[in-house]
Amino acid sequence: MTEPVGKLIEELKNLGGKVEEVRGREIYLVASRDSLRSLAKALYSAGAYLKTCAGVDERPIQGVLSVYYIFGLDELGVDVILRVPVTEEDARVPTIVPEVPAADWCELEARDMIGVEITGRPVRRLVLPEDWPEGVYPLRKDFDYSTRPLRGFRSELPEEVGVPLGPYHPALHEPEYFELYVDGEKVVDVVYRGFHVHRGIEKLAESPRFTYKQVPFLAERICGICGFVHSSCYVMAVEKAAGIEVPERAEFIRSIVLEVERLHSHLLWLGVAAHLLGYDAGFMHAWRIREHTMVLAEYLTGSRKTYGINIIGGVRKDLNVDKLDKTLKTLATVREEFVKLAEVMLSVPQIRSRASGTGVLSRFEARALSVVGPVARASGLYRDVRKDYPYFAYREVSFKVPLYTEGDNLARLLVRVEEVLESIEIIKQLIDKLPGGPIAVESWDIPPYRRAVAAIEAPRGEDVHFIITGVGKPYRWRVRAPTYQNIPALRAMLRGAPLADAPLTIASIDPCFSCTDRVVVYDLKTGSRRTLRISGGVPPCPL
Amino acid sequence: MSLVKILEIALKTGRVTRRYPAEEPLVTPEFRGSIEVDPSKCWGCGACVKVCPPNALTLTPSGKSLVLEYFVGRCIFCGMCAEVCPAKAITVTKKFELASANLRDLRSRVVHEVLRCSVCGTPIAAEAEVRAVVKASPVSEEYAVLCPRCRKERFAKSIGLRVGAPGGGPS
Amino acid sequence: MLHSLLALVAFLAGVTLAPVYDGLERKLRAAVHTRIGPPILQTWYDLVKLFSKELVIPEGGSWCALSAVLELTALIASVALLNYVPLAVTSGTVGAEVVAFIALLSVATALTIVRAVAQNNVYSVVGGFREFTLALSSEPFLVFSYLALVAGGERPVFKLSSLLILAISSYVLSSRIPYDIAEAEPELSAGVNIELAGPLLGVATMSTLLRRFLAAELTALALVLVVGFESYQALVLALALTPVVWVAHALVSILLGRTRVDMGPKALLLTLLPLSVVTVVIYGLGL
Amino acid sequence: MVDLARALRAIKRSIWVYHLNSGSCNACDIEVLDALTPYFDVERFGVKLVGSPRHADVILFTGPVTRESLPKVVRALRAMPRPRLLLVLGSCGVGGGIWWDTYATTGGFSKLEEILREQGVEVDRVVYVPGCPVRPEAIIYGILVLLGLAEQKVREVEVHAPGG
Repeated sequence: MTEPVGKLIEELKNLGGKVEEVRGREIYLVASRDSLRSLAKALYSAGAYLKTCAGVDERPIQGVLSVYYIFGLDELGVDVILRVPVTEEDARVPTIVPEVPAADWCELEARDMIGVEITGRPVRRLVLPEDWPEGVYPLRKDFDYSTRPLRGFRSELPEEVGVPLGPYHPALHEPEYFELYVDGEKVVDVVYRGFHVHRGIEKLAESPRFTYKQVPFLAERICGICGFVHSSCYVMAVEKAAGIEVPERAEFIRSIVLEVERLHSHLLWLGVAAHLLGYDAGFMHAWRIREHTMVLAEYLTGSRKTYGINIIGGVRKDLNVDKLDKTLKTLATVREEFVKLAEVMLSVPQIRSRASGTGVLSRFEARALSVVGPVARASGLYRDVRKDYPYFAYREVSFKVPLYTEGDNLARLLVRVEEVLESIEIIKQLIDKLPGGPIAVESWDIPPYRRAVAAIEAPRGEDVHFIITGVGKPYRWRVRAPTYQNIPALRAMLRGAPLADAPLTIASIDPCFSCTDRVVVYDLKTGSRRTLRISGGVPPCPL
Repeated sequence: MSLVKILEIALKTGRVTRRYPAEEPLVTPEFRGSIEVDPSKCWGCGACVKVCPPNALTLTPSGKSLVLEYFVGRCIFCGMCAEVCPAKAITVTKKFELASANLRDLRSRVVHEVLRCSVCGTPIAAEAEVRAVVKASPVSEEYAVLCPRCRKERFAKSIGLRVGAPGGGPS
Repeated sequence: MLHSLLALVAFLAGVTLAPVYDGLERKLRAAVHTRIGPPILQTWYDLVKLFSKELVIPEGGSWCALSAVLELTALIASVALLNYVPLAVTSGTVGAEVVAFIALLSVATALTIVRAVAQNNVYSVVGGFREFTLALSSEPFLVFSYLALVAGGERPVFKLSSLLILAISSYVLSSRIPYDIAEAEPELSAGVNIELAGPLLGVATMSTLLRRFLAAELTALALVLVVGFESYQALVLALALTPVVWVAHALVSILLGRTRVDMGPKALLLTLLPLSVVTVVIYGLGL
Repeated sequence: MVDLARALRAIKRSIWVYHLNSGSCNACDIEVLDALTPYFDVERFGVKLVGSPRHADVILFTGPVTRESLPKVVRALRAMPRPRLLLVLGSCGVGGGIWWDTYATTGGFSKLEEILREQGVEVDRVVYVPGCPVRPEAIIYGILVLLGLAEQKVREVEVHAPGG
């Protein structure tokens, strides 16, 4: 434990935190709800950012409901996890939003899912559908995962969704929407509504249907674009919790596939961004180049998407000379073609003029909102899990983290363009250094009630998985996808900006799948409601 | 004026479209398509059913038989079933042309005869599984056709122990 | 009589060929995208399908249907008139045909906006508004340059600069990228067409195609007139040049992205207004 | 009454599709988009992605129908003119997918079909396309099967394991 970390822990102890456990780079503290806010404040002023919070029903093991707050201190490379236990009868915790704005969503989610009331802030339902019955909390252990409470079928949409098309957009997208409040042509506020993609994944993983072995396949389906990130993050969390040593070769293979996934994802985004700006040639060419990476992914893993090669303790598919050869060839092609395309795209006048100076997120706001990934890096925040908390084989490679300070849509675009090139270099280095040996451990044992936090740099930013191990399956598995962290930043980007920039700005955070979404526009002056269909925008890597 | 370069790129690249279905699809040798269960090899043991994440494979008793059903409509094409199958009865094919106008055609079944305990008649397992067990291990046929309870009883008797009351099962 | 017959033949060719030219455009776009693209007749297939569908009157009711049909009628009439003008009108005069042509074109634009607003859908209303701003910033210049070319007499520099204005403003008339903002698919779904289905959508599609045909033929005709051809020589040449101009328009649209509703009209005004002033000065100088 | 054969003939050369996502993971959705791009280019069959269900001849349906999306899905389907032709894509849509029995989903298209019937929204023809995700060629093949331009290859199979 380094000195600054020790000092911080001392300070936290003085504020009422009790050290429960120190495991590797994770420090677990338990705190009462009275000391929560001062602890959160101290952590935030020490440079921490909130990775996520999670409600856990710990009644069967400790007789309490707990809320976990996971703080990352990226400069020190450690995580501080605060646990606040409350009794079922008096299930209340104070909000930490005034100290830590990034806690907005996860507090509401904990309220929805395990029924802990959050005091001191306005609350609303976030994740569960509006017709979900009161007092039924899916993540409580006494709730059966397959219960489908009677449906008060709403054949009509709520009034504000006045357009008959429902929240659906032309170019692919998920059914989500934002509400934009405008004063004339200026955006005043933004509220995200939706979670149409809530499929009950966290609950399903702890249901009788699943075992540790099967969850990677479930994790991969959290998101069809960055699924491998999720399965990697899950296995990493379990391996960390159980102390399983993964063979080096497996770590390299995982890293290679993660970067291949980043390539496909960034190329996909660039294509969609071009399409949103009416430049379809850019879309077609970006996706043509992307197709090389899709074919490569299938050749390496057996599937174009949802690769299905992650297992606890390693991977299922080895790489041979042919595959490595094909990978290098594909990378050369992609690199050559991508450089040319990027030059062309950036010379299209409409792309330049509509991306620069729009959707600005300042460095200060970026930090306050704990944004991650290209969104953070475009706002001058040097934050990349691959550097801050090196995992798998990323210690073995050198690469540049693109950093821009403008914080506008163009900066986010340029970050991604550079990352494509960096990813290609990373894969080349990994192949160069690929060690021999087995690709998975022979057998493993996972003791129950161990905890671990794992983080991986997804194409959209930091993906966090928190696990409490159980018997044969996770006791609690919390997933925080990067978009979950970035969507609230849209408020800062859109507020005060012209309405016309909203589509691109929403797409610029690469919300899981950038596609079009609907926006409900409230005119505060006249009180009237308009509905605008805009492009870009969609949900957090859905849960 | 580098935006005109897109024409240069297009000219150099030509047309990349695969004329599927007239031409071969863009499938690599590693692709995992739907699975096939070889009924002559399948034991009906259910190892695949236990590992299948979406429950696309199910093993259900139906009358005198045990039915292994594969519903490709829910399959996630992970291939774990083929990996765990002790009889190597499952192969992962490259088939992806699975479109169907009804759900019925997406189901395939292997029907196993159920072996009943030769003493009390309780269903034990699929006949094929029992045969495989007999073949693989030195369990005598005499024991293999008994349910666990009767097997225990007979074993106890054979080594001269009395279990439970005379004529009754173990308590 | 002969003139009218010739104009009629030209008009029929135009109406039949517009969807084919569109097919050509789609094929060209596909080629730039490195893909095969649809058959050349694809747009005809689309239209035939749309007209074979059941007639559904959209939410906006008969107003919407009526304006869509009237808009197409106005456009058909203007195509016919456009072909008639070089035959009937002697150079240097503005006849009733010219005035009628201009009036019909403006009526068609107005009807698009009526149709958009009548659909009673937010997206189509926004699309209609966008159409309006675009029309405001380009159509006056189209009229100005067209009149200048028809009635400008022997002033080569003046004609050339009018041709430039006409080329730009007729491109805007074709509602292609970057100026397709009224029906921008990713932003407004289908904007002004959102509630239309079946035959009415076919009518609206045909209107768009005829606008594109007009835009191409206008430019081609202007080019021919500037070079010095007259009467049916001019007409035949212009008709032959139309697909060339159409393809040129297509190419421009393939290379560019979509403008923003507040940027596009402004940029247009900033280009066309000074250009028109210069043109008037040139006229004054007698060049 | 809808004359299905006639309707299918009418759209043989011009198939306008609308993509409807009922809470899928995006993998099928990006494959739908991918089918438009150079390597697969569904436009060569006259397939065009449209922005409104009113313009659609066929709906490409993805996702397990989450509880939250259900009313909106019903509404979008209702906006589609008859005949309603659907291509249900991916293991979520076809069989509910890996989350077929959770509290937050409805369990795929077969359950949705019941609800649609209750709501008086009739569907004229459905073709199911399994895949996780459906690859672009599978989507193309599905469209051809829907239009009757390709033979369905899968059949229900029931084989008895050889007896001892």
